[in-house]
Amino acid sequence: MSLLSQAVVSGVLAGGLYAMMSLGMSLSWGVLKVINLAQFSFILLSAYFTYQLTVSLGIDPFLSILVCVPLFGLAGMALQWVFNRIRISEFESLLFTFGLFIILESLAATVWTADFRRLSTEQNPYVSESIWIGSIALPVPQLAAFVAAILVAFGVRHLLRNTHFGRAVRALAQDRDVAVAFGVDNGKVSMQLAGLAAGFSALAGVFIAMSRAIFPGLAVEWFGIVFSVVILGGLGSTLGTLIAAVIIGVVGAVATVWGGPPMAPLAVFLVLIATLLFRPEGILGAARRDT
Amino acid sequence: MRLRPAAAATVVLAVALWFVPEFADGFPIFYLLFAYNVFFWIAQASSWNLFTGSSGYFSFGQGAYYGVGVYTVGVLVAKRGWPLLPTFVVAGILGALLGLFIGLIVFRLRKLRGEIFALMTLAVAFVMGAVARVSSTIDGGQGIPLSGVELPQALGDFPAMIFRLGLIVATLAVLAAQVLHHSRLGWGLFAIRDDEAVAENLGVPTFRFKMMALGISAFLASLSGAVHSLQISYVTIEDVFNIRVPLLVILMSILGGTRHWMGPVVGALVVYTLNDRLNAAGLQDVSDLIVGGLLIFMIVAVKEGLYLRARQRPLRAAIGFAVGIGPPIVLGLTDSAITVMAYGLLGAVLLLMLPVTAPVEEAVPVHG
Amino acid sequence: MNIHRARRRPTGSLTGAIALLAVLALVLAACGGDGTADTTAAASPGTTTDGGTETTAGGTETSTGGEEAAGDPIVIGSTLALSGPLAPTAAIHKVAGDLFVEQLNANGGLLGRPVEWVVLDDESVADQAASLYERLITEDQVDLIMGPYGTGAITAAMQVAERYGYLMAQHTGSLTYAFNYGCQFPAWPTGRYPNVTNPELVFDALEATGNPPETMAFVINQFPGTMFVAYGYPDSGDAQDAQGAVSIAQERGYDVVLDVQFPLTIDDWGPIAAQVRDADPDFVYLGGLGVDAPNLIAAMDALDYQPAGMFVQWPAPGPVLGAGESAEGVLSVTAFEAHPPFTDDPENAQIAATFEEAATEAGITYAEMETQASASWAAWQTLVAAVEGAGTLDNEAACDYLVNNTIETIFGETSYGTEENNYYGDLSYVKQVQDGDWWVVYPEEFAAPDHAIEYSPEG
Amino acid sequence: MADLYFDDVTKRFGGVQALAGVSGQVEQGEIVGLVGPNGSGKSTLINLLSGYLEAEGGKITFGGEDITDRPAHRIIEMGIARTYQIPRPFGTMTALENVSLPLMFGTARHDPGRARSEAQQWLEFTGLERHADTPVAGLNLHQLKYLELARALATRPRLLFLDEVLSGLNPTEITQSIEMVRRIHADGITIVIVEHLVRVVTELATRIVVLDRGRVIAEGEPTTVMRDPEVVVAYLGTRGRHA
Repeated sequence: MSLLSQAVVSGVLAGGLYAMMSLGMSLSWGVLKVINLAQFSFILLSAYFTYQLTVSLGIDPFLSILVCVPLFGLAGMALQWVFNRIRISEFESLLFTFGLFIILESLAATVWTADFRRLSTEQNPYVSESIWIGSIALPVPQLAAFVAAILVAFGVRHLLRNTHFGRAVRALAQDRDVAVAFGVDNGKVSMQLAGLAAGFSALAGVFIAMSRAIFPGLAVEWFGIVFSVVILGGLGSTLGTLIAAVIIGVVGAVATVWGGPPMAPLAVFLVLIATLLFRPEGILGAARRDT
Repeated sequence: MRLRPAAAATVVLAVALWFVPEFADGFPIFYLLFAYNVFFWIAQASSWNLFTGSSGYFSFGQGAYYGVGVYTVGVLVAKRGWPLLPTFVVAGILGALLGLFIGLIVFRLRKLRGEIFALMTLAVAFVMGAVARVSSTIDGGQGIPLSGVELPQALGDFPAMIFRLGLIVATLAVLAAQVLHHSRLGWGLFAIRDDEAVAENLGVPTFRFKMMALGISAFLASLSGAVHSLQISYVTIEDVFNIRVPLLVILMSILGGTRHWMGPVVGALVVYTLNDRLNAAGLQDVSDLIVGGLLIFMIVAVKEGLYLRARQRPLRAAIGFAVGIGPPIVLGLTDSAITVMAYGLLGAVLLLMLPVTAPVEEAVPVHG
Repeated sequence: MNIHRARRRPTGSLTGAIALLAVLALVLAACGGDGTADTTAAASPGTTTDGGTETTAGGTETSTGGEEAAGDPIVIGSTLALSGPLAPTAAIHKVAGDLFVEQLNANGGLLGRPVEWVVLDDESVADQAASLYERLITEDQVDLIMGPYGTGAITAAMQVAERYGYLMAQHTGSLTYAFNYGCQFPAWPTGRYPNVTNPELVFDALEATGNPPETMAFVINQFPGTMFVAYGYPDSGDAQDAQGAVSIAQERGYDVVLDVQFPLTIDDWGPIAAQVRDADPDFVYLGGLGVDAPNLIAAMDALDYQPAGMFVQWPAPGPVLGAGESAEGVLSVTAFEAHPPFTDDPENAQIAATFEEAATEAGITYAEMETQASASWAAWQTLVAAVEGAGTLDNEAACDYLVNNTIETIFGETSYGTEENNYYGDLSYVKQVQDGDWWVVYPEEFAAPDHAIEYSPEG
Repeated sequence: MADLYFDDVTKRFGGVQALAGVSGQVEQGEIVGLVGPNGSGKSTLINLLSGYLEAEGGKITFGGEDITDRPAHRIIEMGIARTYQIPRPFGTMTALENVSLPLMFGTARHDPGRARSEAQQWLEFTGLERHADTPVAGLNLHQLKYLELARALATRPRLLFLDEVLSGLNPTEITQSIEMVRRIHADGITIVIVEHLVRVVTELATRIVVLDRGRVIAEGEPTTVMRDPEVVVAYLGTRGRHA
């Protein structure tokens, strides 16, 4: 029993990390209509930056958030500026950012070599630390990611529901042309949103660096989990993304305990297919509107 | 349906190529392997485009069909000792069945379109890998060495054999694409792509047509995967069910142009050739930058695809090719025909990427 | 895509960038045009007229030691996983290869001629490796080849090598049952049945403490090599292949309290750690590689759980040490460590030292010479010994020489040419993390000075 | 004998009852004007009768055959065609290709080559022959509406639904279009026309059906129907609502 409950908890927390990794992709795809594989590169590079800052400056890995998030936020905005400029279509964006993904991965390999990079326990004590609730352990990095994911998800939800910016974004999400016709500044709004999305990915990168070893080839391993979360959560729905990520984390964890780890991906993907069949627009229903 | 010039040309070319291995002493055997790989990607890209390009249903599922093909050979031939050639057909059929099954669900049970359909196919590809991982009858993580597989001697030694197998599959795929392009099926699909509801209302049996196209596409993809298993020679889940195949196939089709059957062919030739030469050009750390960069610029600059662009600007393409092959010939780097061709293609591509000034409406009608 | 919109897009501003890219691309392609990829060649392939003295002496040191190699370079082709999931470990083989070729050329080269190593990137994908070897042999027509890294790539490359009768020395191919090509020479001394000998060695080590574990947990990565060692490969039809760590443990009377496999790429170690804690074994046998060990350790730490003992099959050594305190006492197997008795032979000591420099320079986090690097080195020594021994670049002759002679490698006397796919015996040793570094601790005669295996079920 | 006959057909979208049990029939050779305020269910009715949408309840027969549950692509074979209020041409095709498409399906089932040559005559009929090879993006609204007609006529219908063929056209274009409708009718094709411009309908139609909020509120000879108080209320009322 303690096994199952611990597994479920760690699944929930893992879900937090998945959510953090997926929010950028979901917003970008759902609202901006940009299937932005570069989000994966942002996560990876942000993780490397975190590693580098921690090692060379000896700072607390958490502090690198202050550098990475704004930095990649700007990168995201710049990229969106280009997309707006060339009026890129949804699937062209997939290929464009795939090219970018290749480039950034090889850059990472040039700078940090293909070798594993992992913060040692002295540099990153959090990796083995936990907060205890009774007999249940909450590992710090995952917990941090989970909390961050909740804050971001609800923060964005609030932003989109109660601010002018949010109304503009929702307008764009529903029908860009109409929104523009009604005077929404597509360029400005989309760049702001892209900046947010990239910032979220950067945040995820920090937590990745704190919880595991990184290497350039790692990014492509995230495709499966992130796309699953994005699909399950419904494109563009932040809250949906969070819930979906938790579901996936828990399903994976329970499947791991009951059927063995290889069962985890199978279980997750079956849940995914079921969702697509019976809630094609994602668990929260009309995702676009729900954003 | 009468044999059109294009189809006739394809058949003639294929028959001619069939005998190329006979003269293998005249050139490095690698040319056969290189050609095989081009055939492989032509078959994959064409089969993807056969469905997606015509119907507009964007599919990430290529990896699933390809994987079914590879693993059919792995399981039935390497593990169960089935004869190779018949198994190829079985692989194709299994792939088609998977495609039809997916179609049945997404087109009949649920009417999924656009992104949801794309995501669905992506999910299916994931599931196939996950299934192979848990089932030890398929893989179970051990991987399958194909070293022991009995190869048919009739087609010649390995390079000749795989060259010919690849040639057959690629020819089938291209012919299928051509026939479709000029058939009622093709037109029905084009109509579906433009406005499915109106098409249905004008008498297009949309469900049946989508299923037919999906079935054919999946059959070819799986068949080509089955042949490719011989090239892999050691089948693992990571190698087979990864995102690489679907992404490359989409890339090739869109770069070449999804609107004409020649698009995927051109795309496959260009992307594979440049990738092969650049990646093997040493300085690995920058070659990726170039591959990625070219990709980005091509997406931005040649939206309608290289083939249609080349058809509007044949002169540009020719000049680009000529300029491209210039340097190596001057520098005497002619020891590899492939390298020279790569320069040519690169030159042509780069020149075609320059902005078009004259109105594109002049474009010869895409279909017909 | 709407053709008519396409043309109105402002692409003009991109022209400059494209043109620039064009130039760059052409230049680069030119580099690759004549097939000279990333190569390590003699400083100046002797412009001096053929001064190199031919040699037919066996052994690794060329009899022309010190003399400047001259004549046309001998081209050795290979691929490595310079990108993709296998790249972290392949990087070590790149360093080793570069260093070896550099030294070889400094010592008179091969057959008195300078050596040029052409290494291409197979992107960790098997079919890429296949076509690249095909290219190296039939288009670039390299004189010799060296094996790649990664089971898939090695298997694929071996088929090509066999097709053209090329001798293939390879570093770390572990599908011992599948590699039946007579001219493949596995430098890594795992023996034909690592699935038997490896576990036996580890369990012997544990029993040597006089206080062996009673309960064991097996956590196995679904990677062909680790699966083979853990469960064997029954399909091969060879009885011994059917055994594996798990079955052997049971024969020895250990109580297997947990036996789980996990996918090569895994995102959440929590549940597995929870399972291990739940089973609370005396000893954890992690059939893992790369960073599986530190990841599992961290996950177990987070649950405040440290097993009494833990073994990991083929870890990346650096990250394990990175786990600090919790990594203390972790066991693994190795073929070479940069400490006595392995470095008693001055030449080996020299190699280990120079490798460490080179690796540090290349940015490898754990620069000390160990299994991967030494296997790589031995493979190169094997290739050179074969050619020098046969006195010709003829692959067939070189292959025969290796089959019929004993050569000297960093692992000592080595006689391939066995009935067992040229696997010449398991020279693995048990190493352990003690005081923040790896030390060989078993068997005694190979243990580092004043180091012995430390283990007790009480932890 | 009633050619098209529909009894108590219903349709709802989400909560909205678009059609609450509508019955009626269309005789051979009629021009039926279908009028009513916005959202009264005119287009929905056409969508059901032309097989574009499936009815939830009720029965539809054509030439005595029950076509209620017949898949849309089989309705065309029965000789029922329609145009769309907002033209919906196949965007990546030329005008000619648009018209040749239906000729490859339905009753004709020509191969693409034959279809093209036959499509040409319909372009001529609608005066679009000069635009045969123009991608539809190059056509103006008036031409697009004619293209809709050509595409529908190419299916050789016995019954043709015209959904606001006149909306958005200028007076001259409207006159031409009315002329066109008359010619089509003269060729013996029964016509059901949905139109906002009451003047035009009363002038064209042989009979008028008035819908309001998913119900038939009046039916009969044009001039009388348009004087029916309920109709007037419905119209004025709606105008009020819309003002």
